[in-house]
Order: sequence, then C-alpha cells, then structure tokens
Amino acid sequence: MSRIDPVVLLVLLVFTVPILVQLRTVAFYLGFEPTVTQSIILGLAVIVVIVGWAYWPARWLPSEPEGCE
Amino acid sequence: MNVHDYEKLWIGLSMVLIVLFIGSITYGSVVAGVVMIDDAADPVDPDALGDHPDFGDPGVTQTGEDTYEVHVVAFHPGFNPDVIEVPANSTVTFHVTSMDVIHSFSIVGTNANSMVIPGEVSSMTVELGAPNRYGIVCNEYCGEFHHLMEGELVVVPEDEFELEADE
Amino acid sequence: MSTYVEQFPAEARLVRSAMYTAFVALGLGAAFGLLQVLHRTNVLRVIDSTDYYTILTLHGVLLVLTFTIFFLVAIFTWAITTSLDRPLPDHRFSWTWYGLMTGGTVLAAIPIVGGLIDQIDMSAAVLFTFYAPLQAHWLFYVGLALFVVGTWLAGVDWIRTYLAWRREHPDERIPLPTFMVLTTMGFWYLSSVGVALSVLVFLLPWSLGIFEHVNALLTRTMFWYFGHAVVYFWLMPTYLLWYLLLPKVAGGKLFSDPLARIVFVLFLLLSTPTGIHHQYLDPGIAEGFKYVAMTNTMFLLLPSLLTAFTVVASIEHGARQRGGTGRLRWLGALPWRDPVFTGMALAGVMFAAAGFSGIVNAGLNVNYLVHNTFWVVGHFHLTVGTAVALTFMAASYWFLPQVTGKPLWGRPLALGQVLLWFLGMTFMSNAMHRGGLAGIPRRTAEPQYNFSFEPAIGSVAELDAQVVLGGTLLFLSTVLFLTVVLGTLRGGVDPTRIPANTYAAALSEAEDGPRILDNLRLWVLIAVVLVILAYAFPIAAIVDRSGWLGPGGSPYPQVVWVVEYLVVALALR
Amino acid sequence: MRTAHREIGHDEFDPVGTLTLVIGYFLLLVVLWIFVYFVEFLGRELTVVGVVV
Repeated sequence: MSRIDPVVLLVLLVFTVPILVQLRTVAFYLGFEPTVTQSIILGLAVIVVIVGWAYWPARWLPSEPEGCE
Repeated sequence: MNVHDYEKLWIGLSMVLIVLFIGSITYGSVVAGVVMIDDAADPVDPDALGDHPDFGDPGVTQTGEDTYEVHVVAFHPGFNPDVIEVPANSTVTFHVTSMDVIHSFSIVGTNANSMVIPGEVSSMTVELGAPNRYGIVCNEYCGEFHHLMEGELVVVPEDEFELEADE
Repeated sequence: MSTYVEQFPAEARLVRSAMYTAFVALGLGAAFGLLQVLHRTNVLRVIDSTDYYTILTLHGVLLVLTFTIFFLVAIFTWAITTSLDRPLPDHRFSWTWYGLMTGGTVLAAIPIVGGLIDQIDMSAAVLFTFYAPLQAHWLFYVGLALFVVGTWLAGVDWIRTYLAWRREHPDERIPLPTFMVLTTMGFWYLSSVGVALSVLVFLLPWSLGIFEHVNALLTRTMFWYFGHAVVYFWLMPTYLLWYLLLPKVAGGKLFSDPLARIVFVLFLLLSTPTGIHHQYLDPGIAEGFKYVAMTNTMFLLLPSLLTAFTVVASIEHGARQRGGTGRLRWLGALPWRDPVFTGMALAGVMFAAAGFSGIVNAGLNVNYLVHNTFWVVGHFHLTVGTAVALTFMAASYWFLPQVTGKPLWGRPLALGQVLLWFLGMTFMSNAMHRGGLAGIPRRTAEPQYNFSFEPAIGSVAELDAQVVLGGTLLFLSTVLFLTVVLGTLRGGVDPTRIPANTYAAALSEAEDGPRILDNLRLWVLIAVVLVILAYAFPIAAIVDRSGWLGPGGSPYPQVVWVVEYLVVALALR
Repeated sequence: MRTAHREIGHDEFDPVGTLTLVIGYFLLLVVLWIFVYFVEFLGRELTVVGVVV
C-alpha cells in the first residue's frame, strides 16, 4: 500500500512542478545552466523519487499513519 | 479583542516587510538616484507638433561637451526618428511625445521605459556607457499595427559619432 | 438545515442565472485566450494580427468584467440572504439590475465583435482599459455605463435587505458575510464613480462627436482611479470565499472574525487612493503624487498579509480537528480529495506568488523594469486569472448543488480540473514573468522585432513553448470545468445528497472585536477623505496643465491612419 | 473517509504550522525582493537619473 493517500500524492506531484520550474531559475543564477531536456529529465527523476517514496514498502522506516485514510 | 501571539508576531513581520519595501524604494530614489518621469516638461499641442521648435524637427542635438538631447515623436505605428544614434559615454536626455494616441518609449532590456501621452512630454536622462545597440518598442497598445512600432538606439564609439546636419 | 435552493428558491434562480452568464463568459474568454497564445507564439494563426487586439479586448472584457462581476453578484446575493436569513425585498428590482448588467454586456460586445466583421462599420478594439484617444463606437461606452449602473442597483438591493434586517435587529453585530458585502460595495461605489464620470462626461459625448478632443491624461487617470479598486472588487468575493467557505470545507473554523472585519475595512479605506501606481511612468504627474500612491499601495499589503495568516490558520484548525499533527505534517490531513478545497487552496498558493510580482509592480522606481512588459500579464494571470478565477471555479463545485439541488457530477474530473489549472498557470505565468524581465512587451500580436530579446534564462523559443503549454492546459481545464457544470445540470434533483447551506463559524467571534468596526458610515467617510486627499491635487494639476478637454489630439481610428501606415510600411521596406 | 474528528477550541489552538509557513513566506519575499530590486533593477544599464529640460 502507499505511504500516503494516492490523491494526496497526486496533489503533491502537481505542487512539485512549480518548485522544479523555479529551481531551474535558481540554477541559472547559481551558474548551472541545464538545458530544457536536462531539466525535464531531472524533474522526472524527482517525481520518480517521490512516487518511489510513496510506494516503497515501509519495512525499515517508521510507519506514518497520518494521511492514510 | 484577542489577537493570538503568533498573529501579533506576523503583523509585526508584515510591517517590517512594508518598511523594507518603502525603504529600498526611497534608497533607490535618494541614494541610487533613480528619478521618475514627472511633470517637469510643459504640455504641447499634439495637433501642432510640426510648429513646435523641437518636435517640428525631431532628432539628436548636442547641448554640452558630453550631453545630448533627443526629441522623438511617437505615432501609430512608429517613432520619428526610428533610428537614434548617440555617442558612447555621454549623458542623453530623451524628450518623447505623441502626435496621436498613447504609446510608450521603452528601450528594451534597460530601465529606460516611459509612457508617451499626447499633450505631454516624457523627459528622461540616462547615462550611456560603451557602444551598444538597443531595441526600442512601444509597449502600450496603440492600434491595429501596434506590433510594427519599433526603433533602435545605436550607441557608437565617440570618434565615429557625427551629428547630422541640422537644416 | 437544508440547501440554499430550498431556503430561497427565488434568489437561487437569480444566483443561478448570474452564474450561468459568468460561465458563458468564462468559456468564450478562455477560447479567445487560447487563440491569442497560439497566435502570439506563431504556432497557429487563424486570425490576422490586426484582429488580434479585438480578440484581446473580448478576452479581457469577458473575463475580468463579465465573468468575475457576474460571479460576484451571485456570491454576494447568496452571502446577504444566507447570513441575514431573509430574502431580497423586491424580486422585480433584482431582475432589473441583472437585466441591466446583461444588456450592458451585450451592447458593449456588439461593436467589439463588429470590429471583426468588415461589413459592419463599428469597432471597439480599445482593450479593457479603453485609453482615449483610442476611440470605440459609442455603443461600447453605453453598454459599459449600463453594466456599471446594474452593479450599483445590485448594491442597493443588498443594502435594502441589510437595512430591513437592521430594523428588526437593532443591537446585533452585522453578520460577517454581510459586513464583507457592504464594505466591498462601499469602495465599489466610491471608485466606479470615477469611470462613470469619465465615460458619461467625456468619452461618450466625444464618441458621438459632441467634443472634438478629450484630455488623454485626465481620462486615463480617471480610469485608474477605478482601475485598481476594480481588482479588489474581483478579489473581495474571493476573500469572502476564503474566509467563509474554505475553513468550512477544510473541517475547521474561521480563526478570527474581528481580524476579517479589519481586513475588509482596510480594503475599503485603501483600495481607491492607490490608482496612480498604474501611472508611475506617466509624464505630466509629479513624482510626489506617485510616491504617495506607492506608500498607500505598500500599506495595502497589510490586509492581504493578514488574510494569509488568518486563512492558513483556519485551514490548519481544520486539519488538526481532522487529526493532523506536527509542524507541517498536518498539511497531509487536509481534504485534498475535495475539489472545492484543493482548488481554493492552490489558488491561495498562486496568490502568494502573485504577491511578490505585485510588490515589484507597486515599487515606484523598480516599475521601470517591468512596466507594460509580459511580466505584468504573468502577474495578473496569477491574481485575477488564478486567485480569483480558480477560487470561483472551485467554489462553483459547492455552489452549483446549493442553487440547483443537484449533486455535483464528476468529482474526480473536478479535482483534475483544478490541478490542471494550477499546472497550466505554473508554466504560463513563469514564462510571462521571465519574458517580461527580458523586455518582451504585453499586448502585442507579434513580439518578433528586428532586434532580439535576450532572456537571462533559456531562450525566447523556450519561453514561447511554456506559454503554449500553459495556455493549452488552461483551456483544457476550462473545458473540463464546463463539462462538470453541464454534467451536474443534467443530473436529477436530490437535496439529501447535498451538504446544508452554511458557512464557517469563527473561533474568535464578532463579539471579541470592538463595535466601532461595524460603524460603516465612519469607514466610508474616512475612505472618501483619503480619496480626496490622494486625488484632488493630481486631478487639479492635470486640468491646470491642459484643461478638461485636453490639449488636442484627434480620435483614433480614422481612415487617414491606414493611409499613413501604408506610407510608413512602404518606407520601411 | 473522514478520520476521527475532534473539537479544538480557541484557547487550545496554537497555529504553529501557520506560523512556520508564513515565516517561510516572509523569508522568501525578502530574498526575492533583494534580488529583483538590487540585482536585477539597480544592476541594469540605462537608468533614468534625472530630467534636464
């Protein structure tokens, strides 16, 4: 089962998008200049990590019951 | 009235923000010397610009050793003159007015940006550095050909600059 | 405990009609928005660039006047009748103002659409701001005036309801929803007088040929006298929903009723004497007046920052009552499955982002950086285009069942719709802000010039791609919204499946606040004084410079201009 | 769907999460403002420095 409610996960993923978009802006000002493709790949990677976290079996992590309705 | 302590703290922080914003804007005006377009120039008659001593023959004039004036007439859809040539490392004052509707005179990628209103003259002084080329656009909708309205500011090396014969 | 349509069947009909009008405007406006996005970025061109501005005028007028204000009258009618628990006094009067608003919209739309049709010698491609000497057909001004008069009469309707209630309850505190409606109407009357005078005294006679000239700077100043307050007219029903509906759907109570009142009083006082901040770069207005407008505007941040705290605390209260814990983990306990909640919460997040770009716009000299660039478009698509529009759409998922008695259809679709809006706006507004910093202008059909723009990040092509992606998602989101609306309307009536018509109670109640807060006469009086202080001198100075009817200047468009254009175009070749 | 609902009254509710969020917002505004005002704006060329009529 997922660590958080799938709908909450969906909202979380949508919410991640503006953060990723603005991180790209920050990256440019810090001197990194990722191309559009690199940015998309990086963004997808972050999303995969979040989804992975949500669905990874919570064996060795303390279970977090809140949000699981 | 009971206001929660956290909310009192937030009201305090909000006031800090407001003071920070007003403070840095005042710093920009007083210390950094950024001046707003204002009512310094006298109004003109947009129907009689041809008879105006400066706008009747718009263009660049020299007013001092390194100081120049540029008179520009905006109209739908263009600027007269549309290419402005000035020397590098000079101080230039633009005077822009409109012979028809409201326009803007905006030097792209810089802070020189002004509304142009018929009957009023937008006067602004800027300090130019090294040779460069800047686009000029009208960024206020002025009619169906608004998107064609553009010009260019060319900053040429001092030794290549020549005033056009003003006849 | 029952639904609104059971409590007030006649008012529910009025609220429904106003909402449907708003939805039609939203659908049309969104379609024109998509056309613009695709045209501007040169992806798909079905119109001429010269017609772009007519489409833009329709997009602006339909969305920021028709959609928002029709939705506002729906919300306000609901708020007054629900909180005072009494019907409107005279339904014929109510339908009169609704008719005036609708008729006004149609009359104003005729010449705008006429501009697209060659056989009709009418046009009104003057955009939402209709700056003279750009001239519209006189029908446009008549329609606009009728629309505004309609909103004035709507206010009279609500005030009459309130006064009738007051006679029966002489000592009670004004219920919060009614308080919000009355303060909002206070500044609406105060500010819309400016645009009404401008239209009736100057622009309409001028469009009929009675005057030869108008004073461009004066009419522009009168427009902005109204033009900033109008954005708060869109925002106040949004705030009302954030204060009254959002805590309820989050499962909590409003954190503080007195602070909500203070916020609305501050908006009444400060939303009008700030309009000159739209004219920082105007010649003919002294820097001192601009500085005063800037400080007023910065203090106008206060009620919005207070709102941020109160609304978030109310939501947090809901989350904790639902079992949420921790410093931030409670966020996960919120009802994210509910499109009403999620839509309004995401709208609030985007409004927080808009707060920043708004401060830059308001920042006197820093305005040189962004004035009339794409940045501004990015800003108001976050404010009116998301904080307001997305809140209204999300609230519709609660209101539609209330006013029709039909349960919401397609709840998952509705959730998808609000998420899609958030995604689309993320891309579109981000690209617009960044394009603005690179100097790309707003309001242009072809941002391709002989020189090129140089964004600090990425390329113009990349920004264009983001605008197209965002605009397309936003259009799809609107289509989804209308689908859910139609799906709901096609369903059967079943009030048992609809929550009762209530709004959030308060943790700190009205009685905790001083009684002076309810003294609306006093606040309106102070608001009038502030407006006179802020505007008497600038207006006097403008008139002193060039007279009431201006220094000259002919109306546009005229045939001679087309000829002149051809000459210029040939010369440029 | 709803988890166990409990009533929380005015005096037992400290909006600590709200405080956290708004302080985060405060810091974000300060940083963005300094960046846009002092770097983007004052750092640009061709600033209007006066009016010589």
